Amino acid sequence: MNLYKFSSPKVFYPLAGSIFKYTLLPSIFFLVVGLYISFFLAPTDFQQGEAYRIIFIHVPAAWMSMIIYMAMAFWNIVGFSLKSKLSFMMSRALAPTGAIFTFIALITGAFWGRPMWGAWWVWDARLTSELILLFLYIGYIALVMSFDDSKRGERVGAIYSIVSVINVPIIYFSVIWWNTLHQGASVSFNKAPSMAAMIVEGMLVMMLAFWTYSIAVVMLRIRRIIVEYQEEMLLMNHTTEG
Amino acid sequence: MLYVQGANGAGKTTLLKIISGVLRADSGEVLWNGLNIHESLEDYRSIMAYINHQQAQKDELSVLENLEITLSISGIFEQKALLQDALNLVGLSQYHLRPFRTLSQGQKRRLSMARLVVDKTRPLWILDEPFNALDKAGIHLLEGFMQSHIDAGGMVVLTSHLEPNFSQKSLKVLRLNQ
Amino acid sequence: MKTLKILKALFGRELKLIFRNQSDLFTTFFFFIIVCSLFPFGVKPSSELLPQIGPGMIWISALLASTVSNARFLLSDFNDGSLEQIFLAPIPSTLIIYVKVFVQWLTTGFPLLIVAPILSLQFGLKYQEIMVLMISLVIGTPLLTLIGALGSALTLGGRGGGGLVAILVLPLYIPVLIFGVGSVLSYSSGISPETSFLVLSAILVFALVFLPYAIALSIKLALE
Amino acid sequence: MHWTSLNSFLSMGGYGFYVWASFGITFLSLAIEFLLVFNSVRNKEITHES
Repeated sequence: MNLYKFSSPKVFYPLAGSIFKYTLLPSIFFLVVGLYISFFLAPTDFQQGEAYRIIFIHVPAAWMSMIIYMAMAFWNIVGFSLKSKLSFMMSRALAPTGAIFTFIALITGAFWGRPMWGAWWVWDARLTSELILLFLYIGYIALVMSFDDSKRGERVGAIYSIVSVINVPIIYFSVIWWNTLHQGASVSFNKAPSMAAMIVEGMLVMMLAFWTYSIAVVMLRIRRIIVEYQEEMLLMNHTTEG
Repeated sequence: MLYVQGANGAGKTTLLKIISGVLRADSGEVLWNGLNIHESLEDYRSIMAYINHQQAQKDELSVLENLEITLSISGIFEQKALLQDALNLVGLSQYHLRPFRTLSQGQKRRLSMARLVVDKTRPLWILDEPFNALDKAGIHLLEGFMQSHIDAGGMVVLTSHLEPNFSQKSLKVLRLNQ
Repeated sequence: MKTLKILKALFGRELKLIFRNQSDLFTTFFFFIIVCSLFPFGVKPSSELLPQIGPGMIWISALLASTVSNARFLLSDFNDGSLEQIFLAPIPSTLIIYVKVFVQWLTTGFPLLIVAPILSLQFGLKYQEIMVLMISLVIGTPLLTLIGALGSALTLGGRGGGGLVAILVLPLYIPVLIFGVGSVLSYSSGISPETSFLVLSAILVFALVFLPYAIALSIKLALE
Repeated sequence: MHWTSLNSFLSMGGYGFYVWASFGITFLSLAIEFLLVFNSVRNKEITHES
């Protein structure tokens, strides 16, 4: 089978439509199962009580936010090395969804932190990295949008995404180092309570739900990007005639 | 001499950018002596001069400084006297110490011509709308420079709205349509 | 040989332009001093608190000053077309970046190093702390210039403007800020600042090797 | 099943506000994102066909 065939936006357009159809229902299914596990099967935690149930969305959302940013950088590297338009579009389609998961991870982190530590926000490595990640997403999206020529915007954004993805682990470790320096609040998400198998399963199912949801919505968005691209080309040909 | 003509937006400037190696073509390649120019871009750049419709001169610097800097960045180091000669030739002899911003549009354009006078050792000239903003005398002068460059075995690629006014034997006109 | 001569000419050009346009030179310099002097008004200027927050305030002022100056780093050359002519020079484009970034650091980063010790006195830092802060600034300010140059290159030809450069660049500055301030804080609490210096230097080397390619690529995209 | 009544389920051992706010914001933002994208795609496709 020739995979290159799908790297053309026009060919990919109908494929994106069918991927959307085949991921939307599974995502709803996983969501229902995930919610059922998080509220009915997972036991109450001895230390944190019921508030810990927030991690069933917090942790998968945080994973998604990181994975999507890495996936964007991956597609952009593919885009530059194979000179494929579609890869850059893929990255652009991923960005808003990644930003939303980052936002969710931050909000749920605050809602978890408030009853657990008595503070809405602590400057621990993971929350801080999530915050910076949100800034990076916003930077990428704003950068791409600042160009009228979407092809150029995607490429310029790609450079930013590749450079800044290296920055995420650096920030993560520098905040850890920074916190050891202050010897301050040493509470962190790393000290998770004894994780029952059911809790891990719940998070994994939620993760699957978020994955399939992301694929579905990204496929939808890439269809819009492809249509917009076609419109842009038409418009350009039109203005040059006049 | 390749004389590129076409309506606004037909892709004249894009073509020149591709030829000069600023832009890579979506498909196809530009060959110089049988080699893709992107293979040895630095060599290619030292045999061609590309002047686009922007002035590419700094307002803060004097005319002579601008000329000297433009040339030395493109790899040509000449004595000041020779640069002054070139300025005399394009009619800017009185202006060499004036800041660039005080020149008129036509005079600014003439400064780009002065660059070509010194640059004549480079076989390939790529000129985007070189006649813009020039008066009749200026156009005549520039045509003269190009003709003698061609006669000396050089090449010129240019875009213009004007009708070509050169000896037919070395002239090729390319019309770009949609 | 020819390459060197071209680079020298480019270096001379950049310096000449900056000294003809002295307002740019002074803006960054005084912006840094003014921002630094504003911070004590935002907190209780007590002799216990100021030495603690001093290094952070000086570093943050340096970040902001760098953002302000780098927003316009490549813009005027881009707008009048001379950036294109410079990139047509028969030399590798990363060398051009090195020269331009070096001059940019020399005229916007280096002046900060001169006033930083005086400003540190305003915050009541001790002599050794000032030394540590200076070393961190010497390693850190070239990094700020490099990252800022990337921000400037990325936004060429878009509708973003200076605000967008700040949004892009400030998050990337954070590790520099953390280790820059961390060096002084760790020294004050009795830990050797060596770790921070090493990490900062490692990031600097990494950035020096890879960022010029990213900057050159962004500029090429803008020139298309 | 460790919930004795609907009320105990809703109160989440006293953490009801935090838990329900988290889940609520999450699914609200995902639903809004989905609807926005879905509508924009449908609008695009309709204008494209006509």
